[in-house]
Amino acid sequence: MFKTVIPFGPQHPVLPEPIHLKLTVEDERITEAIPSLGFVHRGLERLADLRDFHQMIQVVERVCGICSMIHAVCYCQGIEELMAVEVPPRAKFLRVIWSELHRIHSHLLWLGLFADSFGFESLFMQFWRIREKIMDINEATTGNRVIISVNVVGGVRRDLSHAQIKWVLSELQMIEQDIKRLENTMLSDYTIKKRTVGKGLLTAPQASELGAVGPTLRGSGVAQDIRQTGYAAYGELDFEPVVETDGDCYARCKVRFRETLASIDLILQAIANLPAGETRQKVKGRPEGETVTRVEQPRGELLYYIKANGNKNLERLRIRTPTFANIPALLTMLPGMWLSDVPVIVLSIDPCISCTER
Amino acid sequence: MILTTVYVLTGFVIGPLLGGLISGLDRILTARLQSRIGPPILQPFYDAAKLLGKEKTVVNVWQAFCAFGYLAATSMAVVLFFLRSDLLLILFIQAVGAVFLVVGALASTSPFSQVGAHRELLQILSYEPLLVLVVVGIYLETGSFKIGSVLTHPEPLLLKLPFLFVVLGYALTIKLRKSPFDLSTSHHAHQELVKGLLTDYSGPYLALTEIGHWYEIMLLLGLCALFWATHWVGMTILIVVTYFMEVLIDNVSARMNWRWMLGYVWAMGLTLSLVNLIWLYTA
Amino acid sequence: MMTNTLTSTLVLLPFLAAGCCYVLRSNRVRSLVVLVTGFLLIISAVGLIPLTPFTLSAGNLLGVRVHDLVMVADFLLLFLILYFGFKHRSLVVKILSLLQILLVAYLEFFLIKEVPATGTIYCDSLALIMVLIVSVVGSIICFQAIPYMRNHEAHLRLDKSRQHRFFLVMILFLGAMNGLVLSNDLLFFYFFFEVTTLCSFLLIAHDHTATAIQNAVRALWMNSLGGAAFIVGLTGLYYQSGHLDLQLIIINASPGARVFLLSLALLCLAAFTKSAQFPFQSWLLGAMVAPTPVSALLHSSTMVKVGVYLVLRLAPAIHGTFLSQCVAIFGAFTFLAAAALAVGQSNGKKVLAYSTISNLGLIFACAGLNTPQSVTAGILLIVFHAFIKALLFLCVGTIEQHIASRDIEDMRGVYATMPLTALITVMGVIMMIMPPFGVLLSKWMAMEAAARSFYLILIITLGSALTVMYWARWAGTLMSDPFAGRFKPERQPLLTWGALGALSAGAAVLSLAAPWIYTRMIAPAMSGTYLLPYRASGGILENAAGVFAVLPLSVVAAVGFILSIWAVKRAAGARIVAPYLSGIQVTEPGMFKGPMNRLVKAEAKNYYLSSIFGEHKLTAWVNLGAGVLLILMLGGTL
Amino acid sequence: MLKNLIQKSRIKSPWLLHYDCSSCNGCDIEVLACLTPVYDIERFGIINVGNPKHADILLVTGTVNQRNKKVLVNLFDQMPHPKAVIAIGSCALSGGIFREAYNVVGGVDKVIPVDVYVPGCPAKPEAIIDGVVLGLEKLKTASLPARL
Amino acid sequence: MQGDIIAVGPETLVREAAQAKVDGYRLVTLSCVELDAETVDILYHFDKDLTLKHLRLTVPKGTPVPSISAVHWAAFLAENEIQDLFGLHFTGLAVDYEGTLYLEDEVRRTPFCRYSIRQSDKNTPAPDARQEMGEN
Amino acid sequence: MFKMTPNVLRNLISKKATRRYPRQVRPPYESVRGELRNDSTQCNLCGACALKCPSQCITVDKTAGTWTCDPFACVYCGVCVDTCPAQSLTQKREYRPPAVERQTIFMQGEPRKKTKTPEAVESG
Ligand code: SF4
Ligand code: SF4
Ligand code: SF4
Ligand code: SF4
Ligand code: SF4
Ligand code: SF4
Ligand code: SF4
Ligand code: SF4
Repeated sequence: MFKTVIPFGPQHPVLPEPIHLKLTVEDERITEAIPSLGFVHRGLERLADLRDFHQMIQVVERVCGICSMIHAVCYCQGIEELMAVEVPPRAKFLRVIWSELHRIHSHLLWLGLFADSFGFESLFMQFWRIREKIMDINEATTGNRVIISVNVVGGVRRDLSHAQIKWVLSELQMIEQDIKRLENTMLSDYTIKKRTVGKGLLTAPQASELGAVGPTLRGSGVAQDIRQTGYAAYGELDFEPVVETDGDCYARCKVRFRETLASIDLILQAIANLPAGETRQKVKGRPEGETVTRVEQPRGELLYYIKANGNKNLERLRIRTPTFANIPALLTMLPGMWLSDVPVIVLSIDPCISCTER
Repeated sequence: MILTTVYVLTGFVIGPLLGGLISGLDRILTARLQSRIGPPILQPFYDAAKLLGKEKTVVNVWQAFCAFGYLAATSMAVVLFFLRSDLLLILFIQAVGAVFLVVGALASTSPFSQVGAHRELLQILSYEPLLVLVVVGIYLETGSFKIGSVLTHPEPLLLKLPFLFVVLGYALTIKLRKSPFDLSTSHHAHQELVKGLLTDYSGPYLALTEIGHWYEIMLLLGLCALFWATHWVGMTILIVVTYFMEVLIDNVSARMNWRWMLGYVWAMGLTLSLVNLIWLYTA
Repeated sequence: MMTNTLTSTLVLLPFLAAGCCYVLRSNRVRSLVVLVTGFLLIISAVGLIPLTPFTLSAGNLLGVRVHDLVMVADFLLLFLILYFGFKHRSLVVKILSLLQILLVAYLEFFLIKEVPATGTIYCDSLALIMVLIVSVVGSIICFQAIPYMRNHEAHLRLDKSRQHRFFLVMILFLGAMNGLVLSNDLLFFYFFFEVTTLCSFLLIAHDHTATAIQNAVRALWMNSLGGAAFIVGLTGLYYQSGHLDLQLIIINASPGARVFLLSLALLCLAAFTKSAQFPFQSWLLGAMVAPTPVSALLHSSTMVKVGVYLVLRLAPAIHGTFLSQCVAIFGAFTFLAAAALAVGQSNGKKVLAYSTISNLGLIFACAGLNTPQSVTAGILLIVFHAFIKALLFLCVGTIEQHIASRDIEDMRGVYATMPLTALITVMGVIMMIMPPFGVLLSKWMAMEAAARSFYLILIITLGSALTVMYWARWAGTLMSDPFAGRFKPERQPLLTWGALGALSAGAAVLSLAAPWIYTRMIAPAMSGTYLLPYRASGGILENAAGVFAVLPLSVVAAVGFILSIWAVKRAAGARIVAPYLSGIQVTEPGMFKGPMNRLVKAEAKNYYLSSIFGEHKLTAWVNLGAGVLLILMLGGTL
Repeated sequence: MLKNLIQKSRIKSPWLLHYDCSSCNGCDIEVLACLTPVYDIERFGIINVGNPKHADILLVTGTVNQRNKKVLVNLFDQMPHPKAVIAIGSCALSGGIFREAYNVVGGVDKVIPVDVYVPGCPAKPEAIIDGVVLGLEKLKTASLPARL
Repeated sequence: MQGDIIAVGPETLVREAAQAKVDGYRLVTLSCVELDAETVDILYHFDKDLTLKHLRLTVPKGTPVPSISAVHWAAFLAENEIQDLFGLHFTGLAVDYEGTLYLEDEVRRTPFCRYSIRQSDKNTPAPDARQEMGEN
Repeated sequence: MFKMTPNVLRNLISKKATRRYPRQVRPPYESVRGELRNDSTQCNLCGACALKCPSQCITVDKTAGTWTCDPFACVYCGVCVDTCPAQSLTQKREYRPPAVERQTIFMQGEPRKKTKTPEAVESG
C-alpha cells in the first residue's frame, strides 16, 4: 500500500552531523528506520601507516573535536602501557581536569542541542552561553578552544599556574550557578517532559544486550562507567556513576545534566588534590605488542585496540567509539515513535558520527 | 468613495510595513530574552528584499501561483479589515490564504513539504474554529459581525469576552508560528521537517510568503485590537502586552507535536469559548 | 397551456425517451436521443422560469385518471422491488416492500375517500430550482455519460453492450426527479420517491459484479426503509388532516398535534435515508461502485437532494418545534462526522461521497434552524453543491479512466498528464471551499444564522475546518509533481470537455449571480413564510449582522487569479530544481540514494490520520450518535 | 533605487546553510557557537536556515569524502543565485591532517568553487564571522536577475 | 592487554559468543587485524562489570566468517565495517550492507588490507545501483 | 510550564552576553596557538619541524634553502614550535585571517649557510 518514506539527513538542520536515516512512517508514526553511514568516514585509522605514533596523537584528537582530549588520553594511555612509561602524577590529575572540562562542555553542548531538538531555542542559547565559559577556560589554559592538543606520550604539554587555577575555580563556581539555574526548566518543565518522557524507551536488559554505553546505558539503570576502573587519576577521586532508571529520553537527559554537575565536582577535587611535580615523562623507544585500553567519554565507553610491532608506525589502530555502540540501541528505539520524536530520540544517545565512522 | 480608497490603500500599504516592523521587533525581543543583541529592526525588510532579488527556482510552477494566491488573500483580508467589513468573511478569506500556502507546499513531492503541509492543515484545523468562535462571541456581544459596529460598541469587548481573548491567544500563537505550536514550519528550520511547509518555496516566492505573513500578523493583531476598541491607549497596551506574551511563551516552551496541539487547543479553546458564550447567552 | 406542455415535457418526455433508448440499440441513435432529450429538458426547465409559481391539476391521461395510473404504477413498482427482494434473498427488502404494499393498499382503498381534483402539481421557486438542477445538471451528466460509458465498456471488455439499460434508467430517472419535485400530492411524491429508489438500485448494480449487487441491495433496503417511513408518515398525515396536499399541510400546520408531528418526523426520517445521513450513509458509500456518471447524477447532485428538498419544504410546518431543533442538530452532527470521515479517506469517490453526506447534513441543519437566513443558505447550498459536486464527480471519472484508479494518491501529479482536467478539478475544489464562490457564501450565511445557537455554531465551525482540510489536501495532491513543462491540454471527447466546461462555468457564473438568484428565486419562495433575510444591492448581500460583497470580491478574486496566472507564466522561466531531499537526491525524479546505495523513492502518501479519522475508528461511534439523535427526534414528538 | 535596496539587503541578510562534510565536529561546533548569545551572528541578519533553497552562503566544514561529495554538489546546486561558498577549517581547505586518508577526496574546492577559505583547526568563531563578511563581497557584486 | 584471550575457531565462535551472552557479558566490539597476506585476526571484545574478555578468531581471508549478529544483534555494525574495510564475508548478517556501509564504489578496495588486495575486489565493476521502487 | 520564564526575564533586563565582535575585539589569551611564523633570521633549515609535523604540511628544502608551509593544511597544533631547536618558529596569538585564494607560507633562506637577511615571502 501507500507509504511515506522520508530521507532524514545527511543534510538536515536538526542533525549537525551527516547521517542518513531512511524513515518509513505512517501518518507520523515510524514503522521502520534504516541508517546509512559513511558521510564522515575518512579512514583515519589507516593514517597510522603514514604518521608515526607521536603524530597519531594529533590524528586521534581529530577523530572528534568534541572530546578530542579524551581520545588523546586513551591513545596515550595505550602507548604508555605498551612502552611501560610511568606518567607523572601531576600529569594524571591534569588529564582528569581537562577531561572533565571536556565532559562539561560536551554535555552543555548536548543539553543545548537536545533543547533545540524539541524546538526550545532559548534553552539552547542558555546552555551554549554557559558553555562558552568552558571554552574560554580551554583557550586560556591550553591555547585552543576546541582541540586542545595537550597530551603527549608520557604526560601533558601544558601546566596550570596558580593564577590560572584560581581563575578556573571562580569560573567554575559561576558555571555551576548558571547550570543550576536551568535545572528547574530542564528537569521539570511541562512541555519538556511532554516531549521526552516515555520517548525512546530502552530497558536495562535491552541496553546491555544491544551494547549501549555511557549515559544511554546509565539512563536505563545500569551503573557502568569506565572511570570506575580508575584510569588516570580517577582512582584517587571520589566518584559515583550517575544512574537513572526510566530508560527514556528524559532519563538520559537527567543523567547528563547531573553528570555535568558531578564533573564540576571532580575538577574541584582534582584541583584540591593536585600534586606538584613534573608534567611530562621523557620517552624513548618504540611501542611493541598489542593492547586494549578504555576510557569514559561524555558519550560513554571508548575502546582503543593498539597493535604495534616496534616500528614507528603502528601495526593496527582500532577505535571503537561510544556512538558506534549506541547506534543499535537507537535503531530499536525508533519504530513506533512519532516523527517529531525522531530528533529527540536521535539526540538522546548524543550521536557523534565523526567518531562512529572515523 | 475617497474614504474607501484611503482605507484600501492603508490596508494594502501600511499593513505589511507595520507587520514587518513588528516581526523585526519580535526578533529583537526574542534575542534579548536569550541574552543576545539581535538583528536590526529593519531585518525582515532586508530579508524580503534580498529574497526578491534572488534567482527564481521552483519545484513546480504552481508554487508561484500559490505564493501569489497566499499574498493576495492575506492582503485582501487586511484591506477588508480596514474597510470594516464582515469579520466572518475576513476569516474565510484569511483561510483562503492559508489553503493556498498548503497547496503550494503540496505541489512539491518532497516529504518534508508534504508532511509540513499536512501539519499546517492540522494547524488550520486547530485554530480556524477558535477564530470563528471568537468572532461569534463578538457578534453576540455587539449584535453584528461587522467591524463597524464593533468600533461603535460602547464598552471594551475584553470585559465581556475575557475567555475568548485567551482563545484568540491560542489561535494567535499558532498563526504566528510560535512555540509550542510551530509545527508545520518555524522561523529557522531547527526541526524534523527542515522548513516543513516552506521547504521548497525559495527566492522571490519565499519573499511573497514572508510578506503575506506580515499581513497575517496585522490581521490578527487587528482582531486583538478590537477587544479594546474604545480607546487607543487601551488598544495599544492590549496589543503590546499580548504580543509580549506571545514572544515570551515562544521562549519558555518546547515545541509540541500536533496530536497534543489538536487535543489541547480544542479542549482548552472550546471549553473556554463555551464558557464565555454561555455566559453571554445567559447574561 | 404553456405550463402544461412544459411540465409534461419535463416529466413525461424522459419516460418516453428512456423507452427509446432501450428499444433502439444503436449507439448513434441512443446518443442522439439522449442529446435531444437533454436539450429539450433544459429548454423546458428554463422556459418555466417566468411562469412560476403555478399549480396544475392532473386530469386524465388517455382517458384514465392519472391518479389511478400512478396507483397502479405504484403497486407494480413495489412488487418489482419485492421481486428483487426475493431474487437477491434480502429479507429486509421483502418485509419492507410488503409493508409498503399493504400500507399503500390500505391508504388507497380504505382511507382515501375522494381524490382531490386540484393541486396535483405545484411549482414555486424552490421546486423550480430543483427542476433546473435536475434538468440542466442531469442532462449535462447524461451527455458526459455517452463517452464515459463507451470507455467504460471498452475497459471491461464486454461482448454485449449494456448501455441501453443504463441510459434507460438514467433518462427515466430524470423524469422521475422532475415529477417528484413538482408533485404537490404526496402520493405522487411517494411514487416518484420509490422510482428513484429503484433507479438507484438498478444503476448501482449495473456492472453486475458481486460487490455491485451487494451494495445495490443494501441501497435498496435502506431506501425502502425510507419509503416505508414515508408511507407510514403519509398515513398519519391523512389521519390528521384528511388530505395529502403538501401545500395545504404546510399552510395549515398543526405543530401541536402529536400525530402530525410524528408523521412529519417520519417524513424527515425518510428524507434522511434518501440523503444518506448517518446511520444510513453506508448505502451511498457502497453506491460509489457504480459508473461515475451515476454517482454524479443520483448520488450527489439530484436524488440525494430529495431528502433535503423535502425537509426544506416542510420547514415552515415544523417551525419552532422540538422536531425542528432535532433536525438541526442531527444535520450539524452529520456535517461534522462526515467531514471527519472524509479526512480519513484516500479513495477519491469516497471523499466525494462523504463530502456529499456532509453538505447534505449542513442543509438539514439549515432547514432545522429554520430562520430566513438559514433557509436561504440551505437553498443556495443545494444549487451550488449540485453543480460543483457533479463537476467533481465527472472530473474524477475522467481521471479515473486515465489512471485506472480512484485513489487520491494515485492522482498525485495528474497535472503532468492531464493538465486541463486537473485544473478543472482544482477549480472545483476551490469553488467548494473558497470565497467568493457560492458554497462558501452559503456557508457564511449558515454560520451567521447559526451564531445564536452555540452548539450548532460549534459543530459547524469544527465541520468547516475539517472540510477545508480534506479539500485542500486533494487539490494539492493533484498539483504535486516536479513537472513544469508547457501547458498542453490533453485529448478528451468533446462531450466530456463540454460537460466539464459547462458545469464549471455554470458554477462560477451562478456564484457571481448569487445575489440575483437570491432576489429573483429565493426571496419569492420565502416571502409569506419568512421575513426577507438580506438586502441585495450592487451585488452585495447585506443585513444588519453581516455583509458579503459577492460582486466586488469576485472582481478582486478574478484580478488576483489573473495576476497569479501571470506569475505562473513568468515562473515558467524559472530554474526547476529537484524537491529538497536532504541533499541525496539523484537525477531520477523523486528518488534518493538510500542505505546500501539503493535508490529509494521519497514519498508521503499515507497521511490520512487513520488513527483518528479512519472509518474503523469513527463509524461505529458516529452511527451510535446518529441513532441516539434519531431516537430522540422520533421520541421527542410523542 | 530598487537595485540599491536589494544589494544592500544582500549583505544585510546572508542566510547560512551549514554542511558538515566529514568534519571532526570541531569546526561544526564553532559554527554553531557563532549562533549563540556570545557571538550572536543574528546581529548581522545571519540565520542558519538549514535548507539549501533558502540559503545564500554555504558553510562547509570537514574534508570531502567519496560519499559526501555528491551531497555537497547537490546542495550547492539547489541554492539559488547569488551564492557563496565558505570553507571552514583546514579539513575543508585542503583535507587537513586527513588529506592522505584513502576515503578523502580533499578540500571543498575539489568539488565546488570556494569563495572564502577560513583557516584554523578549528577555525575560531571570530574567524568564521570574518569569513562570512568576506563572502558577502561576492553576494554584493553579483548581478541582479533580469526581471524581478 | 587487559582480560583473557580465548582462541576460537569458526565452528566454535557462535557458541562461545552465545555463552558469553548467557554469562552476562556485553559485546563491546569486534577488532579486525590483518596478520599477513593470507590471514586476519578478529577479536571479539566482551565486558562484564568492567572486566574484559576477548575471543580471538584467526581466519584465512577467503573463507566466510559466521556472523554473530543472530546472537548479538549489535554486532551487525562492526561486522559490516569489517566487510567494508577488510573484504571479509560474514554469513548470516542481520543487516547486510554488502560492502557499502562506508564506502562508495570509487574506493571499494578493502582499504585496510595492506599486505594484499583481494583479487576479486580489484576490478569488480561498480554494481548497478539497485532500484527499490517502493516495494509494491 | 513556563519554568523558563525567570531565566528569560533575567536575560531581558541584565547585560547581554554578546561580544560585539568585530566592533570590539577581545585581546587573545596569552598562550593561544594562532598563526604560524617562522623567523627567517633564526631558522637553520634543519627540517625537524617538517619531520614532526603531524599534518605533514611543512617542507624544507635544504639544498634550495626554502621553508614552505601550507597554512591551509596546518592544524595549529604547535608540535613544530615545540620541536624547533633554533626556536625560530612561533605561533602568533591571532588566528590566521580568512582568504579568498589559496596561500602558502614560503621562506627563502640561504642554502646551507646562515645569512643575515633572508626574506620571508608570503605568496598567494
Ligand atoms: S564521542 Fe563524539 S565527541 Fe567523543 S570523540 Fe567521539 S566523536 Fe568526538
Ligand atoms: S557531536 Fe553532537 S553537536 Fe557535535 S556534530 Fe555531532 S551531533 Fe552535532
Ligand atoms: S526554528 Fe529553530 S532557530 Fe528558529 S526559532 Fe525555532 S528553534 Fe530557534
Ligand atoms: S476504470 Fe472506470 S471506466 Fe474503466 S472500467 Fe473502471 S469504472 Fe469503468
Ligand atoms: S439488478 Fe442486475 S442482478 Fe439484479 S436483477 Fe437486475 S439485472 Fe439482475
Ligand atoms: S579543521 Fe580541524 S577542527 Fe576542523 S574539522 Fe578538520 S580536524 Fe576538525
Ligand atoms: S623552523 Fe626550526 S625546526 Fe624548522 S627547519 Fe627551521 S630551525 Fe629547523
Ligand atoms: S602547527 Fe602543527 S600542523 Fe601546523 S605546521 Fe606546526 S606541526 Fe604542522
